[in-house]
Amino acid sequence: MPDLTLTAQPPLGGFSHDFGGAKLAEIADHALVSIATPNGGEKKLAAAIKKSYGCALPRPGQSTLAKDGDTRLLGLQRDQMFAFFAHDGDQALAAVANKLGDAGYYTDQSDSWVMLRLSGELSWTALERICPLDLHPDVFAVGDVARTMMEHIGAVILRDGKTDFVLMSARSSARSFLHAVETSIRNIL
Amino acid sequence: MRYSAFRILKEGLTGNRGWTPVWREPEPKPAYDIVIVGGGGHGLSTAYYLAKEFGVTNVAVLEKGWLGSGNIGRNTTIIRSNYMLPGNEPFYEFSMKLWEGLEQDFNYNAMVSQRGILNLAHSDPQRDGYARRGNAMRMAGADAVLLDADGVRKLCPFLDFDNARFPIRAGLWQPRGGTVRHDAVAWGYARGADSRGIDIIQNCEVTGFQIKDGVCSGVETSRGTIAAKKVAVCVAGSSSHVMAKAGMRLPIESHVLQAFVSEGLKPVIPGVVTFGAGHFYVSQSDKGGLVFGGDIDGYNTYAQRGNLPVVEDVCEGGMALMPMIGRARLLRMWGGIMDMSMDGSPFIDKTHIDGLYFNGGWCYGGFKATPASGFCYAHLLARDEPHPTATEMRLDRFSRGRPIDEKGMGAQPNLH
Amino acid sequence: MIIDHPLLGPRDAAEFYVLGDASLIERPDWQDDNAAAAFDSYMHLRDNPAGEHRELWFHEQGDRSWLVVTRNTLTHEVVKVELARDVALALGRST
Amino acid sequence: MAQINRIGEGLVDTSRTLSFTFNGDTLAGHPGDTLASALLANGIRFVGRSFKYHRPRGIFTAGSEEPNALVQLRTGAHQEPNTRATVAELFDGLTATSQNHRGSLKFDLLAMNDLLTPFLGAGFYYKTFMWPKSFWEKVYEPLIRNSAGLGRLSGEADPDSYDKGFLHCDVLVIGAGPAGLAAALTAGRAGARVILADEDFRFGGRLLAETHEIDGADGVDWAEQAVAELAAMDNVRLMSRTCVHGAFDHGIYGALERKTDHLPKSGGKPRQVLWRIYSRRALLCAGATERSICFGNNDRPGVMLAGAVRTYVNRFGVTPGQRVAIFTNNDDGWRTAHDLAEKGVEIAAVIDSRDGTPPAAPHGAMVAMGSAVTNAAGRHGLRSLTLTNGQTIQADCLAVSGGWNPNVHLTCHQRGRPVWRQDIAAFVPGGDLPVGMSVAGAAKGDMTLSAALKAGHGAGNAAAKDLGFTASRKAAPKSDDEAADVTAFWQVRESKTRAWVDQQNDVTVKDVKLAHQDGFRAVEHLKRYTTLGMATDQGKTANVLGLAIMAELTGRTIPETGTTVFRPPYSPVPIGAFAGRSRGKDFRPYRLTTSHGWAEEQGAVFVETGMWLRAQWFPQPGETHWRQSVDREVTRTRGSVGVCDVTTLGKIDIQGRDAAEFLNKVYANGFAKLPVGKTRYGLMLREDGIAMDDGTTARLAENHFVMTTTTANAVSVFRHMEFCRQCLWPGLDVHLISATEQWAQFAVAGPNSRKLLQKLVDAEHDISNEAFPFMACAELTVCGGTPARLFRISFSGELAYEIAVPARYGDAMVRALMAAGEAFDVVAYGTEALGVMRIEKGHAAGNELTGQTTARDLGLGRMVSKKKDCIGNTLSEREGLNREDGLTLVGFRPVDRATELKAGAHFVVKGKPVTTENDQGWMTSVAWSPTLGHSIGLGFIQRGHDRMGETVIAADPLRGNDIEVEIVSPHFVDPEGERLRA
Repeated sequence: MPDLTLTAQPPLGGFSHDFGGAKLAEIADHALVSIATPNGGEKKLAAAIKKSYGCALPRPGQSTLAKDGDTRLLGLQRDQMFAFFAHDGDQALAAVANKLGDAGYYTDQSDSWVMLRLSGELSWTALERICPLDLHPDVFAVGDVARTMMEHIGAVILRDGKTDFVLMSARSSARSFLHAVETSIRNIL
Repeated sequence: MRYSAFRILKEGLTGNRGWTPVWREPEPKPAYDIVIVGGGGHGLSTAYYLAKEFGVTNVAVLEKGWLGSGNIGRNTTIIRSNYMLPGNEPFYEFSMKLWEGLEQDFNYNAMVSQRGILNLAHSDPQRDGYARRGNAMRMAGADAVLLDADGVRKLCPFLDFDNARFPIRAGLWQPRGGTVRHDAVAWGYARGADSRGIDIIQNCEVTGFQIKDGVCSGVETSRGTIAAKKVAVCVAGSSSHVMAKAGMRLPIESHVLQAFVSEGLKPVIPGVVTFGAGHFYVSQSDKGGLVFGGDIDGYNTYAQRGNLPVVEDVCEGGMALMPMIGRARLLRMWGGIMDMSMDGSPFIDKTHIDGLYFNGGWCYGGFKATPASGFCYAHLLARDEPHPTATEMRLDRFSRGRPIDEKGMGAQPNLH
Repeated sequence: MIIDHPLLGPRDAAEFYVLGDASLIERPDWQDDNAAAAFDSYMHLRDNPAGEHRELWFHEQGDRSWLVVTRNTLTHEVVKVELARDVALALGRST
Repeated sequence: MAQINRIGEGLVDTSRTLSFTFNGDTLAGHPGDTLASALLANGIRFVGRSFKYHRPRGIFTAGSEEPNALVQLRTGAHQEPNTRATVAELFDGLTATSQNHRGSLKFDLLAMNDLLTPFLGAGFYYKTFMWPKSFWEKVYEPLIRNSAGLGRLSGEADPDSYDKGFLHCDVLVIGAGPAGLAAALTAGRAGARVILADEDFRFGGRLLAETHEIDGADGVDWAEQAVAELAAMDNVRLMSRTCVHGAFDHGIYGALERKTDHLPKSGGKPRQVLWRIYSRRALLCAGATERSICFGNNDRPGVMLAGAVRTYVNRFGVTPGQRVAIFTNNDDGWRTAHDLAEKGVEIAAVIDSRDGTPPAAPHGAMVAMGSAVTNAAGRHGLRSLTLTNGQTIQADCLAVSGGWNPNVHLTCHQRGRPVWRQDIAAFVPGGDLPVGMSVAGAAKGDMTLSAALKAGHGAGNAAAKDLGFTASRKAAPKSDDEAADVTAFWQVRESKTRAWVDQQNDVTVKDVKLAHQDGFRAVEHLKRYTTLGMATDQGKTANVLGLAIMAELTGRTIPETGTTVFRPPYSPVPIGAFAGRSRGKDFRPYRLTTSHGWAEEQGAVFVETGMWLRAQWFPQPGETHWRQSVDREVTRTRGSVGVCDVTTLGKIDIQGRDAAEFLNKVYANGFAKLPVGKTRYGLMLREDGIAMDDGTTARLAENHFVMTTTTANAVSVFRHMEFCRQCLWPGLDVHLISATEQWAQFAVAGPNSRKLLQKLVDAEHDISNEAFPFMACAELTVCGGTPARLFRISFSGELAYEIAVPARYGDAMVRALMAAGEAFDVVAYGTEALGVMRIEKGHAAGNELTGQTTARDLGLGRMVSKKKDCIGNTLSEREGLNREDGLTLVGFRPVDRATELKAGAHFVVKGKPVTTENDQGWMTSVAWSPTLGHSIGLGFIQRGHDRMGETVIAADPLRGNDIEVEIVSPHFVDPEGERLRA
């Protein structure tokens, strides 16, 4: 009987490329866990988050950074947010649940998404070709997050640095999504 | 005046001085046997068949704008009878047969051009669906051919067979399908009705109905009250709006369907082709323009215009299907208001109000139905019983649980 | 078109899915004596006004919220955008 | 050939020479030239043929409104039909050929059409070609279609790529003429985010074509300075070669940027980019388009709009003729005379239709006031003119000005209507502009430069203020007020010969008269009957002429006559640009399962299932027909064990205190009492009572369920449940999130499936039949601690499970399953075998769930609980959905077992004719059953359940084989369901 231990594989095998002016790299070391707010449980959840993450509930379209400087809570819906944090292994859901207990409903989304980091001055010009949102630095500030559509693919875009964007899309369309972002960069170089 | 090659020769040689107007511009009379509300294709064909087939000529057609200003003047000119359900297919095949004799019948060349229509299938279930449909067509006396990928390639070698996201697996081909010069249909029917004594009154808007004790006895219009034994509404996109004046709510929403034409090109496309994995269908007019369209915009509207997402969606479908059209330029885009019904099928029926009749819910399929719609409506108006091919097109079919839902999308108009 | 989302601000209509008349929120009571008729008109009959129309839009490529958009069907002007859930609660819908 | 008409520098770079060819002749031009200016420089006037009469045509304008000078640009797959020579930028190696002639341009066989004019008047084809009936498709139409169209597509796939994009701004300025530049300057200085777009490759608009002065400087220099100042502002984006072509709802504009059309090769970059510009305010500064006057043979090559003549002389340093005459009804026409004289071009005459004292004429030029041109002679190029007084004038170019039409197009894209201004004899924007749009300059009817500058300056400031910016104090640029008086003059009545209204479509004054005679007097009827304004220029130079003449004929005023509807695009846009990247394999994204790479290694054949690619079957060496592979996959699965990736099924994670109650409402059957650790089959109805979707839902914990949907309906079911949650029962505590992508899920089916799984499921989890019976579910670990979910459900009818692991382990998991299965001769099976087994088992799938079938039709009527409220419950009771003779899903087998069933066949009682009246249902799905050794099918037929054993005809006229089939139970294999409980 062969050794059947299962080894994990990121959707794009850890893709990374510097195009000059724009760098594109897969994020493989982060977890994503959705936290739903039970009806009427907003206060309780807010308290639990303040206590364990030291930050406030994010409003939809914005994110808040935990005091650990790592975990980012992405406000995606009125009653749902994503916890985005560095994590290795299969215990992402537990990591959040242990902190927040029964204050919310949790679903591990780490494997649902392919995550790309797009950085560099050319990020905006490249995103112009696929992202319908107004990403002007004054309009889409650091910490802003949005769910939208790029080249027919549902996507989440987060600006987590001066010239840094995190782009996420469904894991199954990872290759098509990468192709769309890459093409946008190549077309403007 | 009878039209013919000889007539053209004669007029040509005598300075074309002999031509006379195609229709009169009469003043409305105070009363008619039948008043038809709506001077579009269906209204005019109804008038024409009332006179020609049922001998009813004391009829007025009231049009709020210019004759043929509705969807008859802004559609993509396709005729076909490739429906599936028994409530529909015999009706559309009846319409096809009327198209086939139409020009000689009303002595006007509407350029009925049966160059065929091809519906493409991109998966096995889709092919099975077309097989079911094709057989239903054949059983109703229509023509239908099921093609495999090679058969499609022979017919349309220019389609994308080798690099397609959704490869072409099969096609349902109706050789008798095709196109017709849309405006000419309105003009031909108008000419035929007018010459038989029917009054076509343009710039005459119906502002209300005269209804008392559940009986309709006429209409109020921008040009005065007109009495009528029967009032026959067929106003397509304005159906809800007009019938509301009679206090009726309809199983209909109004939506915009956009259509497009390219610059004139030497002939490249034989008949009508429809994409099965996206929203795109195309034919080429006798002037050389690619006439194409896709899906409705999806939101309720009475504005005869649409928006960019659908324009892009349609062109994406076009490029996916026939990448040779990339350098052809889109010349003009426009929109028509579709009376989208709850099951995607039309109504030709009496209402609960005596003397008030309704014809509508044609969605974006009204043009091909123009002859049969007029014929069956005329039949209903003249005989007070539905034409055998239109027995299912009733307003109460939803409460009875007998929808005619070709697409199986249920009671959501923007999905049909 | 642009839908001014009450939580997210202006978003292109292409991110949304349009269902239709907002009266679909007012689902009849299945135990009414005339439930059959009530459901029939609820499901099938529409005002389809030429003018202001309250309609349901789903932010499918966004925050997944259902919105009630009040929009003029003649001009496409968007007059008002509300969260459908709030509208439903205000109508007394609950469980 | 030398550039005999190149008389100066203009704004072209004569220090560099570009070589190009027209109809094979090699010619020279310079950077900054258009193809038209270069052709004129080389003395070429005759460049094309008209649509209907194939009349010789020249260059009529200097812009995108050009009706005549259309050419085929480039060659091979890059061949581009109907390109306006007047906007095509010259590049080295450009090749162009003329269009729409049979034989050479000079000797066009179809030119004979011109002689048949009396018989080919407006709408002649509606009156003939009807006899004999059969001749239309066979004879007449082929003839007509043969002469249809202008340019020709290559027939090959467009080799260039296109892109799209999104831009956002406070103020979009459309047009970079004097008004647009002034507007952009003020809006930009105020700090607004500005986009300035112009279709020309150089900013300046008419300033480039005129000899105006602004603020004491040369107009061209002023434009250059303005552009320099704008370029220096980082809140301003300058977009030349960009045509804003459509005004859509809520401030969204469509624009086409030409990226590489002016280069010999696109160099792998997108040829053009289609922009959607989101603006808060838009300033339309699109200028005006000159119009012609109708007189005899006014379509001759060499007859040109007066403003265009100035453009060629001033901007391109090219004179369109050696001896030029001017025919005008306004002061502007006289500028042409002066500018030409200035450059030393001989002026044959200035003919002005207006009476009274003439404006100052250039020295030595003959002047005729109150006169007009009645005829132009010179078949392939203008030679001479005849005036109303019979006088003949030699000239090789006639500059015509009938006045200017403001470019109101975009103001009308949302059904706005322009209004008539008698003082300038033109339509100007009406009151009902698109929201956020205002208009400045000639587009609004400000016909002098100073007025345009002032208006643009003001409009820019106003827009900025309106958006909360503080306007700069800087004063508006100044210039003199040039004379711009005009007196409407449409046609020269004295003309005996044909006078053209729409040049490209060959609509003459006679045709307008004929339309009037035939009763086509409404402006829309005029257009549709004569094709006036339906050419590639959308009648930019023709429409107003046509309706003015119709107004004269009907005795109505021009405003009473009205215009046709202006529609996007302002200038035609390639279909490829609207499609962008969405073509070929990139038409839509691919969704791949985590075992895709592994399946590729196995040589799997894939099939598109919605956006997904799924393994259809796995051919083995020696298998020559797909059936062999599928039969093997089925047989080995039923015989031992098979593995299939079922990840594509929708998975929805459902949590909340009221989750169970919620499911009870969205499913037709009961879910409230489903125990934790159990799975249940669920049937979902639409509110209209029709079956919508089915699947299984497992209860992982008291408040935690996971639902599976069909692959096809995953999205619509999620949307529907959010509707129920937010709109119908907002009080319920229930929360949904898609987990489709989170889990890689595999069906493990067959008598040995348990044994296989026991090798992978970690020892502490007991999955024996007792501990883990049919429909059980559990969260457990596999392969030494990897989290997993196990469901004991079966689609195949065998003892079967579905095992799910986090997607990152999907690839490893399928390999582990196959490795662990070796002992049992495990087989990987694809969607085909999956389908065969579900048909053998009688499970409904896509072909049965058509959105037209009820639970009753599917034989699941009993599942619809009448004891609770659930979606679809009430309307499912409608009479029509519960007919005695209603359809029911049953099985079918051929009476002659050797024959093959076909999906899509319709059922007819034996002996009855195959007609709609006798149609009793249809075959939905068929398969060859390796288990039974013959073809089997599922289908709907009236009263199916009562007709078991009856033989009917499966009629298939489409494929020409009607066969006898027997109605049987849909459960062909293991009807008692013993296997799946084993």
